[in-house]
Amino acid sequence: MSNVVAHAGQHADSPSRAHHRALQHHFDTMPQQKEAAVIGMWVFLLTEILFFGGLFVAYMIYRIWYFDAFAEASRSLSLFWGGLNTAVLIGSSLTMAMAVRGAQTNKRKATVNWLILTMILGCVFLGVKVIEYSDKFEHHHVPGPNFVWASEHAAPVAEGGAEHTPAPEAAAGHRKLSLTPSQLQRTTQIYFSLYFTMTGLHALHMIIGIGLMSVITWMAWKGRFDEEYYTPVELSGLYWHFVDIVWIFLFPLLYLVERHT
Amino acid sequence: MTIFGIPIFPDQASTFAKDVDTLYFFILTVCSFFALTVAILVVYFGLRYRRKREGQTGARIEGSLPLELMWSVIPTVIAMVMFGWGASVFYHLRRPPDDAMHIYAVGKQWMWKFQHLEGQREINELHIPAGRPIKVTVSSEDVLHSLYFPSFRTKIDAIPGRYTELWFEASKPGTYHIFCAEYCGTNHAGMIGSVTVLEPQAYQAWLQGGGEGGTMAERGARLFEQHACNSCHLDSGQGRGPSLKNIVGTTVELTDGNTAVVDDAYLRESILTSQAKIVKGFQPLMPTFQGLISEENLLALIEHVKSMSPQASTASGQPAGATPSPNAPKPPARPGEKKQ
Amino acid sequence: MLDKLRIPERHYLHEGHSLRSWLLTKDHKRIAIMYLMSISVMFFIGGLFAVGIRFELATPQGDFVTADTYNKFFTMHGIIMVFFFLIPSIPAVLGNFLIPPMIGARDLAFPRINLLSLYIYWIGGIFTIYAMITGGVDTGWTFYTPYSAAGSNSHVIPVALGIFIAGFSSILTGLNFIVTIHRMRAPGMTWFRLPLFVWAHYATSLVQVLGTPVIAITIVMLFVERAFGFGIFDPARGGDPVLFQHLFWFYSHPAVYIMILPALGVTSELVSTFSKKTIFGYSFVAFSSLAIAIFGFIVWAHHMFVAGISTYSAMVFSFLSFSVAIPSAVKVFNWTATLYKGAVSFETPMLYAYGFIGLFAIGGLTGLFLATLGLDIHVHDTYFVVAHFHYIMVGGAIMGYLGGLHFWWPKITGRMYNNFFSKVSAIMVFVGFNITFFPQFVVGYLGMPRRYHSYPDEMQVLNVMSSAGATVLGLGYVLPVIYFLLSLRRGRVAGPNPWGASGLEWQTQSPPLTENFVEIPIVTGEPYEYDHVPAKESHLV
Amino acid sequence: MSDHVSPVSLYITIFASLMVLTAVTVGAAFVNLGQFNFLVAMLVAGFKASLVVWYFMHMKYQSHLTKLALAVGLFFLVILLGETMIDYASKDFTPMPPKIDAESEIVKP
Repeated sequence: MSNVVAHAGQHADSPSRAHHRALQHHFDTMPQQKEAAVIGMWVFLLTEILFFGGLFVAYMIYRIWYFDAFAEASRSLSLFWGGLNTAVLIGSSLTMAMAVRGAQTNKRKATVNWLILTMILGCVFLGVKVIEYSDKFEHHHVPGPNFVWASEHAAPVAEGGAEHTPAPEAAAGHRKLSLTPSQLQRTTQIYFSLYFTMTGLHALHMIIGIGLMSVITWMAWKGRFDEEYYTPVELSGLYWHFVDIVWIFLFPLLYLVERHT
Repeated sequence: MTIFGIPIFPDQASTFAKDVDTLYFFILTVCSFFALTVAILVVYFGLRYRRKREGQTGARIEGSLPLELMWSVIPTVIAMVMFGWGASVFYHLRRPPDDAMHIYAVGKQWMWKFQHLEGQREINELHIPAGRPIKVTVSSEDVLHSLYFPSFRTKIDAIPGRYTELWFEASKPGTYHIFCAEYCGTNHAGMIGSVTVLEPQAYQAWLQGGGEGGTMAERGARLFEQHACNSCHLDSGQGRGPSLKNIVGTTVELTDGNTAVVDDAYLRESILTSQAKIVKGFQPLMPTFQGLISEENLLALIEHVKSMSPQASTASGQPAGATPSPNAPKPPARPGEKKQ
Repeated sequence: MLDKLRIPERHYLHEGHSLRSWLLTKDHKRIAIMYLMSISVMFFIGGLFAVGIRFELATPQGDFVTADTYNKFFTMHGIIMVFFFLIPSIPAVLGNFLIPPMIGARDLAFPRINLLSLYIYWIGGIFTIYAMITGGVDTGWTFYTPYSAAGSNSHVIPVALGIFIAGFSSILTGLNFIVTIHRMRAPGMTWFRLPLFVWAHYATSLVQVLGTPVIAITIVMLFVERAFGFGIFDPARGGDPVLFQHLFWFYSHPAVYIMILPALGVTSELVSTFSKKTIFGYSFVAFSSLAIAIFGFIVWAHHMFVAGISTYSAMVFSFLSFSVAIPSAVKVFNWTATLYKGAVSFETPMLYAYGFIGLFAIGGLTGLFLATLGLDIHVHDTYFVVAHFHYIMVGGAIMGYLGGLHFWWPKITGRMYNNFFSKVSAIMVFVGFNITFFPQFVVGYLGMPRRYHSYPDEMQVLNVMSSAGATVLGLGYVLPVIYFLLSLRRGRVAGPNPWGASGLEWQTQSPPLTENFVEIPIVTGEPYEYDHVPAKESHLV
Repeated sequence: MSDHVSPVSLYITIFASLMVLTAVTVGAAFVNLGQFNFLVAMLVAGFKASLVVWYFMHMKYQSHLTKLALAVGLFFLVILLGETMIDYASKDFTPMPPKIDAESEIVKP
């Protein structure tokens, strides 16, 4: 490459005014640094999309194979807590967006307040999850050796053990299932394995998000951000909205498999 | 084929082994042609245009579109030929003929269990007649295995929880290897065996000597009484269960309106999970036999029910119940195979 | 006249000698050096297992080690070589060091994330080495369930965790490269003036970023199944082991392109530099890297033709698998055309490039055998497959890596290594490699399955040939360590551009400054122009 | 550049529409649309997700490269889902849960 290496002094486009204290040495301008950070974050969110994508593939296949088990198990989840959680998370998305807007307009106190509100809503979400999980543990719905699926729709288990009970007949308006109780006992475990893996992973991302945001809140409190440098707030905002989007998909997939019978 | 006593090419012991090998030699010649041209050109250009004086630079050649198109389009065409030929051989390999003789193979951690319809059960050994298409239905009991016959050029994975199948028609009598090709734990390397291809008469003789407890269908009949199936399934059809005479291959009306074809899977499901499909006009009284019947007994029962509809079963597999021809000479002691 | 060349006073190695200055560095060049040291250690650990395997297979009965130990040998050989050497080797060492100077930047976009990637690599390595020392894992590097979930009682979870962590190091490196190449090129450095090395790394980073998360989630699912007794892949509860294979191979096939693409980039540089000629068909070679990266994602189930996938999907994946062969063929033909009417010199890096073209051609073409459905039924999971992917990985990725190391060593250290011994080692590696792996094609078609510690007697001669070749190959790899280390002290001073190459990185001093350039250059010329590059030929062979 | 500051009213409207759409999702689940239940649920969820991405995550004001990055990610997710479905849709069987019983010596858990 015959790059006639022309040293035209400082190359043209970098503004000559004093560098912003947060501008790193290998970037020319603040906008370039900011955009690089945002693209980097979006590429990271790409990996998260494919990370959860793997779980969705497993969910799709088993849902097609064992639709009845998924429908039965999904009915055992409480729609109230699921709906409430969705509302809480969408609310936390709003407060997060307000926090980023506060950082953009250099309002330090507003940013800190909105961030704290987001974290509170995040904790509410996790609290509801704890309630749901404890409910599962009570009903022995955690896959593994002591998993019991005596769904209230099935006929009372005859004394001959689960093997001999006739298939659950149409109890209270439910259509007849194509899987026998013993098959249900096995395949609902797949639903609950996926349920715990997906919601557990999502909750883990929430905890990381809340941890991340507490650091950002402390930095905002220290006044590290202004309208030119608020990238950390923007990035944690992107991460939080992504976690909300994952829940937006998880809610219908896990809670609303077949509610209309 | 051996060179200095070292075998460098497996023997072709099945009918489609030749097709696979011709495909192999086709691709081998095409690829060696390309590899050699590249190698020769690279070495020749390297020597012909080596740098003679310091600071000498190469000619200014940017590239040429026609050349690029040529060596993109031609390899694509060749690749499509390879794909087409390969796909046709694969389709032939994966579609067993209907009149194939049926053998069940169950992979279990570090052994192969083969089950003939005539009742013989072998472990790591398999005796088959030459000249007859044989369909092997494979399953596994614990982890993944893969039933591999190198001399027949075919293999299929044994997956727990479902059946997969492969077929071949042995053409050359002799003893060949059986390997497990899917890693399955400590003794994966020990999970090998030998398949002995016998002339048809020798196979019948072997059957004579080897089968214990009569054919599978006869064993199935005994189980039919033992489990009191005949108390409901009367031939007259008046019993609490539908008559099983001549039902194989027919389509039956079910209570929930749709229909089902009576085949192995349907019979199997009706025995194991009888509530799933109830024939119209009958009550769901039949208990499920899940956990009460072992695999072998289940296969025997299915064969028995198939034997109750003779005209259907001749179309699918060896005519059940046909006793081996009585005048087969007394077989010599079972041919001692090389113990693995 | 060329005055006596001296190592410049100020350069990135003199910025501080304390351990702290190395462990907390933000300089992409120092991070590359630390990666170089770490993956060399991992390479020799993996190599030890390879030696163990070849000793075991020298005898049909397999009486060097027990079956369990052999299973752990080939599993650890696979895991360490794939995840801890081949995937990071060229991107993390040569890519980290060279991409900023090549595109005219002072450093990568996120230096701290680059250092984090190194630490994550170390933590992942420590997990795996811990598991290896305390008992190792015997599931094969593919971790197929149900054996890895229920059957095996070895350290599956620590090793899976180690790979999960090391995967993030690969994601972060890829992320760093993508943002750097997009946003930090010097003024005038358009996409079609980028060196092909940078194109190849851009494609590799795409694959790293898009593929690695899927194996991360597969390992999470395996972890929950094995640790908590969940039933995602458990056939007893209706789970499907073939689903694990789908998810595993969705990453692991593109992963083989993570390993080979950087080596393709290195070879394009070497062929163009040592024939003193513009690369033939620059844009075709550049876009073929992208094509390989993208097509790599749609073909994965050719690893599963016999795993019980449906006939229809086997045909679909076989058809798509041939699409990947075309870009690789385009590259090989373009290198051949580059040599035409060039001024070819046979220095060590060029010997490695020659070796690479030969072995990569054979490796790529044998891939066609495996993509052909009719043949794959017979040769799947046999030594034919083992030979194929070793031709691509050892013949391709490692030859490319060694070629790149020999080419840029003067730029990294400022000194030249011994010329004669480096040529000897190149030839030894080439010869030893062929003796080791060519017989495996033959024994593979004979039907010898993979991962067998004992095999039928008639296959012994071919296996003994392979084991003999392995010792020659092993020696061939030890030689470079010796003369590279010696060159640090007694190597001749190389000067800024010993090969007369045309890259931007050769315009700076060697070893380069911490900030790479005194002034960010403005690029005006085409990428590979040798007409007026000050060709300082210190020596000609 | 993403220094664009969106008005608070925009955020409120987006929040409200997300809440309404959640109610729609739940409502639609109670209506028996047979096969289309899943499709409707995914369409609504996808629309909600695009609202969050477009406005809350400021994708509207980002450079084309960021938009391309998201598109590439979704494309490869579709490849992962699509090609796996090719296999599972063309498999000529649904797996029968194997016979799991203690005493049968053929199949054990």
